[in-house]
Amino acid sequence: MRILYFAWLRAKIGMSEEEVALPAGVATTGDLITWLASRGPNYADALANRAVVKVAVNQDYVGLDHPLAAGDEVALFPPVTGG
Amino acid sequence: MRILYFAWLRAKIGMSEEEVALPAGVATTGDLITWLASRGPNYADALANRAVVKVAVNQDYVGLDHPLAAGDEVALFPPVTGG
Amino acid sequence: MAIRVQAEDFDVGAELAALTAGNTAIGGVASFVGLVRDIAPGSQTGGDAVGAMTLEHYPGMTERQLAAIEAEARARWPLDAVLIIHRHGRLLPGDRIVLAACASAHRAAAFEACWFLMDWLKTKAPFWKQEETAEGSRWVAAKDEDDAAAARWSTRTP
Amino acid sequence: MAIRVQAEDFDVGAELAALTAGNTAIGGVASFVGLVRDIAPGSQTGGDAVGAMTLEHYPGMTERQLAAIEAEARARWPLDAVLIIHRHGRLLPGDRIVLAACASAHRAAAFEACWFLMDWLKTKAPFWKQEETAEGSRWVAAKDEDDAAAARWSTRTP
Repeated sequence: MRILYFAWLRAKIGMSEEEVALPAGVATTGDLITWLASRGPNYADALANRAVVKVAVNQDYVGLDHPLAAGDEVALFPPVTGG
Repeated sequence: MRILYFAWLRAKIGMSEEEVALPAGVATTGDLITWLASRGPNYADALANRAVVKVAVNQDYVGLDHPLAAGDEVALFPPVTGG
Repeated sequence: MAIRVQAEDFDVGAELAALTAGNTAIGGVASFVGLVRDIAPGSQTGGDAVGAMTLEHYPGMTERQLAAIEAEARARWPLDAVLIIHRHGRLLPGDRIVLAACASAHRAAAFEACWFLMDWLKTKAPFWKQEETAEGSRWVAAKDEDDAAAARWSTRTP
Repeated sequence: MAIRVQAEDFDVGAELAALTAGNTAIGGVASFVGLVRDIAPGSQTGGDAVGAMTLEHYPGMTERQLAAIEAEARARWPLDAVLIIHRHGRLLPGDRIVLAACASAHRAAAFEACWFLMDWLKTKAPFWKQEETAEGSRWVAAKDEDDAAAARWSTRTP
Protein backbone atom coordinates (compact mmCIF):
# COMPACT_ATOMS: atom_id res chain seq x y z
CA MET A 1 0.00 0.00 0.00
CA ARG A 2 1.26 3.43 -1.02
CA ILE A 3 0.72 6.29 1.42
CA LEU A 4 1.09 9.93 0.36
CA TYR A 5 1.43 12.97 2.65
CA PHE A 6 0.85 16.59 1.66
CA ALA A 7 1.41 20.11 3.01
CA TRP A 8 2.15 20.30 6.75
CA LEU A 9 1.39 16.60 7.21
CA ARG A 10 4.25 15.88 4.78
CA ALA A 11 6.48 18.40 6.57
CA LYS A 12 5.77 17.01 10.05
CA ILE A 13 6.11 13.36 9.06
CA GLY A 14 9.21 14.18 7.06
CA MET A 15 8.43 12.39 3.83
CA SER A 16 6.07 12.77 0.91
CA GLU A 17 5.30 9.10 0.43
CA GLU A 18 6.07 5.60 1.62
CA GLU A 19 5.20 2.03 0.77
CA VAL A 20 3.83 -0.05 3.65
CA ALA A 21 2.50 -3.58 3.92
CA LEU A 22 -1.03 -3.48 5.31
CA PRO A 23 -0.51 -4.56 8.98
CA ALA A 24 -2.67 -7.19 10.60
CA GLY A 25 -5.69 -5.64 12.28
CA VAL A 26 -5.79 -2.60 9.99
CA ALA A 27 -9.09 -2.86 8.11
CA THR A 28 -10.14 0.76 7.64
CA THR A 29 -8.68 4.21 7.05
CA GLY A 30 -9.32 5.00 10.73
CA ASP A 31 -7.34 1.89 11.75
CA LEU A 32 -4.53 2.98 9.44
CA ILE A 33 -4.26 6.43 11.03
CA THR A 34 -4.22 4.92 14.52
CA TRP A 35 -1.46 2.53 13.45
CA LEU A 36 0.54 5.29 11.72
CA ALA A 37 0.29 7.54 14.82
CA SER A 38 1.97 4.76 16.84
CA ARG A 39 5.02 4.64 14.58
CA GLY A 40 6.90 7.57 16.12
CA PRO A 41 6.68 11.11 17.47
CA ASN A 42 6.69 12.68 13.98
CA TYR A 43 3.64 10.62 12.99
CA ALA A 44 1.96 11.18 16.38
CA ASP A 45 2.44 14.93 16.07
CA ALA A 46 1.20 15.11 12.47
CA LEU A 47 -1.88 13.02 13.22
CA ALA A 48 -2.65 14.42 16.70
CA ASN A 49 -5.78 16.28 15.58
CA ARG A 50 -7.79 13.89 13.45
CA ALA A 51 -10.41 16.58 12.77
CA VAL A 52 -7.97 18.32 10.42
CA VAL A 53 -6.72 15.20 8.64
CA LYS A 54 -8.42 14.54 5.32
CA VAL A 55 -8.18 11.08 3.78
CA ALA A 56 -8.37 10.04 0.14
CA VAL A 57 -8.24 6.46 -1.13
CA ASN A 58 -7.43 6.03 -4.81
CA GLN A 59 -7.84 9.80 -5.21
CA ASP A 60 -11.38 10.04 -3.84
CA TYR A 61 -12.31 11.51 -0.46
CA VAL A 62 -13.34 8.86 2.08
CA GLY A 63 -14.32 8.73 5.73
CA LEU A 64 -12.50 7.00 8.58
CA ASP A 65 -14.54 3.79 8.17
CA HIS A 66 -13.46 3.20 4.58
CA PRO A 67 -12.18 -0.38 4.04
CA LEU A 68 -8.62 -0.76 2.76
CA ALA A 69 -7.15 -3.16 0.23
CA ALA A 70 -3.50 -4.02 -0.30
CA GLY A 71 -3.07 -2.15 -3.58
CA ASP A 72 -4.72 1.09 -2.45
CA GLU A 73 -3.19 4.55 -2.82
CA VAL A 74 -3.95 6.33 0.45
CA ALA A 75 -3.35 10.07 0.89
CA LEU A 76 -3.41 12.07 4.13
CA PHE A 77 -3.52 15.86 4.02
CA PRO A 78 -4.87 18.96 5.77
CA PRO A 79 -7.98 20.84 4.61
CA VAL A 80 -7.32 22.26 1.16
CA THR A 81 -6.54 25.95 0.58
CA GLY A 82 -6.32 26.42 -3.19
CA GLY A 83 -8.28 28.72 -5.46
CA MET B 1 -37.40 72.05 -25.46
CA ARG B 2 -35.51 69.28 -27.21
CA ILE B 3 -37.28 65.95 -27.63
CA LEU B 4 -35.36 62.78 -28.56
CA TYR B 5 -36.84 59.51 -29.82
CA PHE B 6 -35.09 56.14 -29.83
CA ALA B 7 -35.52 52.63 -31.29
CA TRP B 8 -39.02 51.84 -32.60
CA LEU B 9 -40.39 55.12 -31.20
CA ARG B 10 -37.93 56.92 -33.45
CA ALA B 11 -38.83 54.68 -36.40
CA LYS B 12 -42.60 55.12 -35.94
CA ILE B 13 -42.47 58.89 -35.40
CA GLY B 14 -40.03 59.21 -38.27
CA MET B 15 -37.39 61.41 -36.66
CA SER B 16 -34.71 61.10 -34.02
CA GLU B 17 -35.19 64.51 -32.47
CA GLU B 18 -37.07 67.76 -32.70
CA GLU B 19 -37.16 71.16 -31.03
CA VAL B 20 -40.57 72.22 -29.74
CA ALA B 21 -41.81 75.24 -27.79
CA LEU B 22 -43.47 74.04 -24.62
CA PRO B 23 -47.22 74.44 -25.44
CA ALA B 24 -49.63 76.15 -23.07
CA GLY B 25 -51.22 73.64 -20.70
CA VAL B 26 -48.28 71.19 -20.86
CA ALA B 27 -46.85 71.05 -17.33
CA THR B 28 -45.68 67.46 -16.94
CA THR B 29 -44.15 64.62 -18.96
CA GLY B 30 -47.60 62.99 -19.03
CA ASP B 31 -49.09 66.17 -20.51
CA LEU B 32 -46.32 66.26 -23.11
CA ILE B 33 -47.01 62.70 -24.28
CA THR B 34 -50.74 63.43 -24.54
CA TRP B 35 -49.99 66.55 -26.57
CA LEU B 36 -47.47 64.73 -28.81
CA ALA B 37 -49.96 61.91 -29.47
CA SER B 38 -52.41 64.50 -30.85
CA ARG B 39 -49.94 65.78 -33.43
CA GLY B 40 -50.54 63.14 -36.08
CA PRO B 41 -51.06 59.41 -36.78
CA ASN B 42 -47.30 58.66 -36.58
CA TYR B 43 -47.15 60.11 -33.03
CA ALA B 44 -50.47 58.51 -32.06
CA ASP B 45 -49.24 55.11 -33.22
CA ALA B 46 -45.84 55.40 -31.51
CA LEU B 47 -47.39 56.53 -28.22
CA ALA B 48 -50.50 54.30 -28.28
CA ASN B 49 -49.32 52.05 -25.45
CA ARG B 50 -48.02 54.31 -22.71
CA ALA B 51 -46.97 51.29 -20.62
CA VAL B 52 -44.06 50.66 -22.96
CA VAL B 53 -42.94 54.28 -23.28
CA LYS B 54 -40.04 55.22 -21.00
CA VAL B 55 -39.34 58.88 -20.30
CA ALA B 56 -36.07 60.58 -19.38
CA VAL B 57 -35.67 64.26 -18.59
CA ASN B 58 -32.14 65.62 -18.75
CA GLN B 59 -30.88 62.02 -19.03
CA ASP B 60 -32.54 60.70 -15.87
CA TYR B 61 -35.55 58.40 -15.76
CA VAL B 62 -38.73 60.16 -14.61
CA GLY B 63 -42.41 59.31 -14.19
CA LEU B 64 -45.37 60.80 -16.05
CA ASP B 65 -45.94 63.46 -13.38
CA HIS B 66 -42.48 65.01 -13.77
CA PRO B 67 -42.67 68.83 -14.20
CA LEU B 68 -41.16 70.27 -17.39
CA ALA B 69 -39.12 73.41 -17.95
CA ALA B 70 -38.42 75.15 -21.25
CA GLY B 71 -34.77 74.12 -21.52
CA ASP B 72 -35.27 70.43 -20.73
CA GLU B 73 -33.96 67.58 -22.86
CA VAL B 74 -36.79 65.04 -22.95
CA ALA B 75 -36.29 61.54 -24.35
CA LEU B 76 -38.96 58.95 -25.17
CA PHE B 77 -37.99 55.35 -25.83
CA PRO B 78 -39.09 51.73 -25.39
CA PRO B 79 -37.84 49.48 -22.57
CA VAL B 80 -34.11 48.98 -22.99
CA THR B 81 -32.62 45.77 -24.40
CA GLY B 82 -28.84 46.13 -24.14
CA GLY B 83 -26.28 43.98 -22.37
CA MET C 1 -14.59 55.02 -12.48
CA ALA C 2 -14.24 53.07 -15.68
CA ILE C 3 -17.19 53.27 -18.06
CA ARG C 4 -16.74 53.05 -21.82
CA VAL C 5 -19.31 53.08 -24.60
CA GLN C 6 -17.67 52.38 -27.93
CA ALA C 7 -18.15 50.87 -31.37
CA GLU C 8 -14.78 49.06 -31.25
CA ASP C 9 -14.18 45.59 -29.86
CA PHE C 10 -12.20 45.19 -26.63
CA ASP C 11 -9.44 42.84 -25.43
CA VAL C 12 -10.79 41.07 -22.34
CA GLY C 13 -7.41 39.84 -21.13
CA ALA C 14 -5.79 43.26 -21.44
CA GLU C 15 -8.75 45.00 -19.78
CA LEU C 16 -8.79 42.64 -16.80
CA ALA C 17 -5.02 42.85 -16.38
CA ALA C 18 -5.16 46.67 -16.45
CA LEU C 19 -7.99 46.63 -13.90
CA THR C 20 -5.87 44.93 -11.24
CA ALA C 21 -2.40 46.18 -12.19
CA GLY C 22 -0.49 47.56 -9.23
CA ASN C 23 -3.06 46.59 -6.59
CA THR C 24 -1.94 43.38 -4.88
CA ALA C 25 -4.72 43.63 -2.27
CA ILE C 26 -7.11 42.29 -4.92
CA GLY C 27 -7.98 38.64 -4.39
CA GLY C 28 -9.99 38.12 -7.53
CA VAL C 29 -11.88 39.50 -10.47
CA ALA C 30 -15.34 38.34 -11.49
CA SER C 31 -16.35 39.25 -15.00
CA PHE C 32 -19.04 38.71 -17.57
CA VAL C 33 -18.72 38.95 -21.34
CA GLY C 34 -21.98 39.17 -23.29
CA LEU C 35 -21.98 37.85 -26.86
CA VAL C 36 -24.29 38.20 -29.86
CA ARG C 37 -26.34 35.02 -30.23
CA ASP C 38 -27.38 33.70 -33.62
CA ILE C 39 -30.88 32.81 -32.45
CA ALA C 40 -33.47 35.29 -31.21
CA PRO C 41 -34.56 33.72 -27.93
CA GLY C 42 -37.20 36.31 -27.09
CA SER C 43 -38.79 36.44 -30.51
CA GLN C 44 -42.49 35.69 -30.73
CA THR C 45 -41.97 33.34 -33.63
CA GLY C 46 -39.04 31.81 -31.76
CA GLY C 47 -35.75 30.52 -32.95
CA ASP C 48 -35.27 32.68 -36.04
CA ALA C 49 -31.67 32.88 -37.20
CA VAL C 50 -30.08 36.25 -36.56
CA GLY C 51 -27.64 37.41 -39.22
CA ALA C 52 -26.58 40.60 -37.47
CA MET C 53 -27.65 43.00 -34.75
CA THR C 54 -27.48 46.76 -34.43
CA LEU C 55 -27.22 48.37 -31.01
CA GLU C 56 -28.65 51.86 -30.78
CA HIS C 57 -27.96 53.95 -27.70
CA TYR C 58 -28.59 57.38 -26.18
CA PRO C 59 -25.18 59.11 -26.07
CA GLY C 60 -24.73 60.96 -22.82
CA MET C 61 -27.53 59.25 -20.92
CA THR C 62 -25.92 55.86 -21.51
CA GLU C 63 -22.65 56.91 -19.85
CA ARG C 64 -24.61 58.67 -17.08
CA GLN C 65 -26.68 55.58 -16.29
CA LEU C 66 -23.70 53.21 -16.42
CA ALA C 67 -21.81 55.50 -14.04
CA ALA C 68 -24.82 55.48 -11.69
CA ILE C 69 -24.92 51.67 -11.80
CA GLU C 70 -21.20 51.51 -11.05
CA ALA C 71 -21.62 53.93 -8.14
CA GLU C 72 -24.43 51.80 -6.74
CA ALA C 73 -22.25 48.66 -6.94
CA ARG C 74 -19.38 50.43 -5.18
CA ALA C 75 -21.78 51.57 -2.44
CA ARG C 76 -23.09 48.04 -1.88
CA TRP C 77 -19.88 45.98 -2.05
CA PRO C 78 -16.22 46.51 -1.11
CA LEU C 79 -14.73 46.79 -4.60
CA ASP C 80 -11.19 47.72 -5.59
CA ALA C 81 -11.98 48.28 -9.25
CA VAL C 82 -14.96 48.22 -11.59
CA LEU C 83 -15.11 48.21 -15.37
CA ILE C 84 -18.04 48.38 -17.78
CA ILE C 85 -17.48 48.44 -21.53
CA HIS C 86 -20.52 48.36 -23.81
CA ARG C 87 -20.41 48.43 -27.59
CA HIS C 88 -22.87 50.05 -30.00
CA GLY C 89 -23.34 49.77 -33.74
CA ARG C 90 -23.66 46.73 -35.98
CA LEU C 91 -22.42 43.40 -34.56
CA LEU C 92 -22.36 39.83 -35.85
CA PRO C 93 -23.14 36.54 -34.03
CA GLY C 94 -20.29 35.66 -31.69
CA ASP C 95 -19.17 39.30 -31.36
CA ARG C 96 -18.58 40.68 -27.87
CA ILE C 97 -21.26 43.18 -26.77
CA VAL C 98 -20.41 43.99 -23.18
CA LEU C 99 -17.78 43.41 -20.50
CA ALA C 100 -18.53 43.94 -16.82
CA ALA C 101 -15.81 43.24 -14.25
CA CYS C 102 -15.46 43.72 -10.49
CA ALA C 103 -12.24 43.29 -8.51
CA SER C 104 -12.31 42.75 -4.77
CA ALA C 105 -10.39 41.23 -1.90
CA HIS C 106 -13.40 38.93 -1.48
CA ARG C 107 -14.73 36.57 -4.11
CA ALA C 108 -18.37 36.77 -3.01
CA ALA C 109 -18.33 40.56 -3.34
CA ALA C 110 -16.78 40.33 -6.81
CA PHE C 111 -19.35 37.79 -8.02
CA GLU C 112 -22.39 39.54 -6.55
CA ALA C 113 -21.36 42.99 -7.73
CA CYS C 114 -20.63 41.79 -11.27
CA TRP C 115 -23.96 39.98 -11.50
CA PHE C 116 -25.68 43.10 -10.16
CA LEU C 117 -23.96 45.27 -12.79
CA MET C 118 -25.27 43.04 -15.57
CA ASP C 119 -28.80 42.80 -14.19
CA TRP C 120 -29.14 46.55 -13.71
CA LEU C 121 -27.41 47.37 -16.99
CA LYS C 122 -29.89 45.12 -18.83
CA THR C 123 -32.88 47.10 -17.56
CA LYS C 124 -31.50 50.62 -17.02
CA ALA C 125 -28.81 51.43 -19.60
CA PRO C 126 -30.41 53.00 -22.70
CA PHE C 127 -29.44 50.54 -25.43
CA TRP C 128 -31.79 48.95 -27.94
CA LYS C 129 -31.12 45.91 -30.11
CA GLN C 130 -32.43 45.55 -33.62
CA GLU C 131 -31.98 42.11 -35.16
CA GLU C 132 -31.63 41.28 -38.83
CA THR C 133 -33.29 38.02 -39.80
CA ALA C 134 -34.39 36.48 -43.10
CA GLU C 135 -37.83 38.04 -42.48
CA GLY C 136 -36.33 41.51 -42.07
CA SER C 137 -35.28 43.72 -39.18
CA ARG C 138 -37.08 43.82 -35.88
CA TRP C 139 -36.59 45.40 -32.49
CA VAL C 140 -35.80 42.98 -29.68
CA ALA C 141 -38.53 42.99 -27.02
CA ALA C 142 -37.62 43.54 -23.38
CA LYS C 143 -37.84 40.35 -21.33
CA ASP C 144 -39.85 39.96 -18.13
CA GLU C 145 -37.06 37.75 -16.78
CA ASP C 146 -34.65 40.69 -17.05
CA ASP C 147 -37.01 42.87 -14.99
CA ALA C 148 -37.26 40.09 -12.42
CA ALA C 149 -33.48 39.68 -12.34
CA ALA C 150 -33.00 43.42 -11.74
CA ALA C 151 -35.78 43.57 -9.15
CA ARG C 152 -34.22 40.99 -6.87
CA TRP C 153 -31.37 43.44 -6.14
CA SER C 154 -33.84 46.03 -4.85
CA THR C 155 -34.62 44.14 -1.69
CA ARG C 156 -31.37 42.27 -1.26
CA THR C 157 -29.04 43.35 1.52
CA PRO C 158 -25.59 41.97 0.68
CA MET D 1 -14.17 18.96 -20.50
CA ALA D 2 -11.45 21.51 -19.98
CA ILE D 3 -9.39 21.11 -16.82
CA ARG D 4 -5.76 22.18 -16.65
CA VAL D 5 -3.31 22.11 -13.76
CA GLN D 6 -0.09 23.83 -14.70
CA ALA D 7 2.85 25.86 -13.42
CA GLU D 8 2.65 28.34 -16.32
CA ASP D 9 0.57 31.50 -16.39
CA PHE D 10 -2.44 31.67 -18.72
CA ASP D 11 -3.86 34.31 -21.10
CA VAL D 12 -7.40 35.07 -19.89
CA GLY D 13 -8.51 36.77 -23.09
CA ALA D 14 -7.25 33.96 -25.31
CA GLU D 15 -8.76 31.29 -23.04
CA LEU D 16 -12.20 32.92 -22.97
CA ALA D 17 -12.16 33.50 -26.72
CA ALA D 18 -11.23 29.86 -27.35
CA LEU D 19 -14.00 28.73 -24.99
CA THR D 20 -16.74 30.28 -27.10
CA ALA D 21 -15.18 30.08 -30.57
CA GLY D 22 -17.53 28.60 -33.15
CA ASN D 23 -20.56 28.40 -30.86
CA THR D 24 -22.86 31.36 -31.55
CA ALA D 25 -25.60 29.97 -29.29
CA ILE D 26 -23.59 31.23 -26.31
CA GLY D 27 -25.04 34.40 -24.82
CA GLY D 28 -22.32 35.06 -22.31
CA VAL D 29 -19.34 33.91 -20.30
CA ALA D 30 -18.99 34.42 -16.57
CA SER D 31 -15.48 34.03 -15.26
CA PHE D 32 -13.39 34.44 -12.16
CA VAL D 33 -9.66 35.06 -11.94
CA GLY D 34 -8.04 34.48 -8.54
CA LEU D 35 -4.89 36.46 -7.74
CA VAL D 36 -2.14 36.19 -5.13
CA ARG D 37 -2.73 38.82 -2.44
CA ASP D 38 0.15 40.52 -0.66
CA ILE D 39 -1.55 40.30 2.73
CA ALA D 40 -2.44 37.07 4.54
CA PRO D 41 -6.10 37.66 5.44
CA GLY D 42 -6.61 34.40 7.29
CA SER D 43 -3.42 34.55 9.33
CA GLN D 44 -3.77 34.42 13.08
CA THR D 45 -1.39 37.32 13.50
CA GLY D 46 -3.28 39.10 10.73
CA GLY D 47 -2.09 41.39 8.01
CA ASP D 48 1.46 40.11 7.57
CA ALA D 49 2.98 41.00 4.22
CA VAL D 50 3.31 38.02 1.91
CA GLY D 51 6.40 38.03 -0.30
CA ALA D 52 5.53 34.89 -2.24
CA MET D 53 3.36 31.82 -2.12
CA THR D 54 3.93 28.21 -3.10
CA LEU D 55 1.00 26.06 -4.19
CA GLU D 56 1.45 22.34 -3.56
CA HIS D 57 -1.00 19.88 -5.10
CA TYR D 58 -1.75 16.19 -5.43
CA PRO D 59 -1.10 15.31 -9.08
CA GLY D 60 -3.79 13.01 -10.39
CA MET D 61 -6.30 13.60 -7.62
CA THR D 62 -6.35 17.32 -8.40
CA GLU D 63 -7.39 16.75 -12.00
CA ARG D 64 -9.86 14.06 -10.88
CA GLN D 65 -11.55 16.36 -8.37
CA LEU D 66 -11.65 19.33 -10.75
CA ALA D 67 -13.24 17.10 -13.40
CA ALA D 68 -15.83 15.97 -10.85
CA ILE D 69 -16.60 19.59 -9.95
CA GLU D 70 -16.99 20.45 -13.62
CA ALA D 71 -19.30 17.46 -14.16
CA GLU D 72 -21.42 18.58 -11.20
CA ALA D 73 -21.73 22.09 -12.65
CA ARG D 74 -22.75 20.72 -16.05
CA ALA D 75 -25.37 18.52 -14.37
CA ARG D 76 -26.85 21.47 -12.47
CA TRP D 77 -26.83 24.21 -15.14
CA PRO D 78 -27.25 24.36 -18.94
CA LEU D 79 -23.65 25.14 -19.90
CA ASP D 80 -22.13 25.26 -23.37
CA ALA D 81 -18.53 25.28 -22.17
CA VAL D 82 -16.58 25.13 -18.91
CA LEU D 83 -12.94 25.87 -18.21
CA ILE D 84 -10.88 25.51 -15.05
CA ILE D 85 -7.16 26.34 -15.04
CA HIS D 86 -5.29 26.18 -11.73
CA ARG D 87 -1.60 26.89 -11.30
CA HIS D 88 0.86 25.27 -8.87
CA GLY D 89 4.36 26.17 -7.80
CA ARG D 90 5.79 29.45 -6.54
CA LEU D 91 3.79 32.61 -7.27
CA LEU D 92 4.22 36.29 -6.42
CA PRO D 93 1.64 38.88 -5.27
CA GLY D 94 -0.53 39.91 -8.20
CA ASP D 95 0.07 36.63 -10.07
CA ARG D 96 -2.92 34.76 -11.44
CA ILE D 97 -3.69 31.53 -9.53
CA VAL D 98 -6.89 30.23 -11.04
CA LEU D 99 -9.34 30.85 -13.87
CA ALA D 100 -12.86 29.44 -13.82
CA ALA D 101 -15.23 30.20 -16.68
CA CYS D 102 -18.72 29.08 -17.69
CA ALA D 103 -20.41 29.82 -21.02
CA SER D 104 -24.16 29.56 -21.40
CA ALA D 105 -27.09 30.86 -23.38
CA HIS D 106 -28.33 32.30 -20.07
CA ARG D 107 -26.46 34.76 -17.91
CA ALA D 108 -27.86 33.52 -14.59
CA ALA D 109 -26.66 29.98 -15.35
CA ALA D 110 -23.20 31.25 -16.28
CA PHE D 111 -22.87 33.33 -13.09
CA GLU D 112 -24.21 30.67 -10.72
CA ALA D 113 -22.16 27.86 -12.24
CA CYS D 114 -18.93 29.89 -12.17
CA TRP D 115 -19.46 30.88 -8.55
CA PHE D 116 -20.23 27.25 -7.71
CA LEU D 117 -17.00 26.10 -9.43
CA MET D 118 -14.95 28.48 -7.30
CA ASP D 119 -16.71 27.62 -4.03
CA TRP D 120 -16.35 23.88 -4.54
CA LEU D 121 -12.82 24.15 -5.89
CA LYS D 122 -11.79 26.08 -2.76
CA THR D 123 -12.87 23.24 -0.46
CA LYS D 124 -12.45 20.10 -2.59
CA ALA D 125 -9.50 20.49 -4.97
CA PRO D 126 -6.30 19.23 -3.29
CA PHE D 127 -4.13 22.36 -3.32
CA TRP D 128 -2.28 23.81 -0.33
CA LYS D 129 -0.83 27.30 -0.04
CA GLN D 130 2.37 28.05 1.83
CA GLU D 131 3.09 31.74 2.32
CA GLU D 132 6.50 33.35 2.70
CA THR D 133 6.53 36.26 5.13
CA ALA D 134 9.25 38.13 7.03
CA GLU D 135 8.64 35.71 9.93
CA GLY D 136 9.21 32.68 7.71
CA SER D 137 7.03 30.23 5.81
CA ARG D 138 3.67 29.06 7.03
CA TRP D 139 0.81 27.00 5.72
CA VAL D 140 -2.39 28.91 5.04
CA ALA D 141 -5.24 27.74 7.27
CA ALA D 142 -8.55 26.70 5.73
CA LYS D 143 -11.29 29.27 6.28
CA ASP D 144 -14.68 28.54 7.81
CA GLU D 145 -16.20 31.02 5.37
CA ASP D 146 -15.03 28.85 2.47
CA ASP D 147 -16.75 25.81 4.00
CA ALA D 148 -19.92 27.87 4.42
CA ALA D 149 -19.70 29.12 0.83
CA ALA D 150 -19.37 25.56 -0.48
CA ALA D 151 -22.12 24.24 1.79
CA ARG D 152 -24.78 26.59 0.47
CA TRP D 153 -24.62 24.78 -2.90
CA SER D 154 -25.50 21.47 -1.22
CA THR D 155 -29.08 22.44 -0.54
CA ARG D 156 -29.62 24.88 -3.37
CA THR D 157 -31.78 23.78 -6.26
CA PRO D 158 -30.97 26.07 -9.19
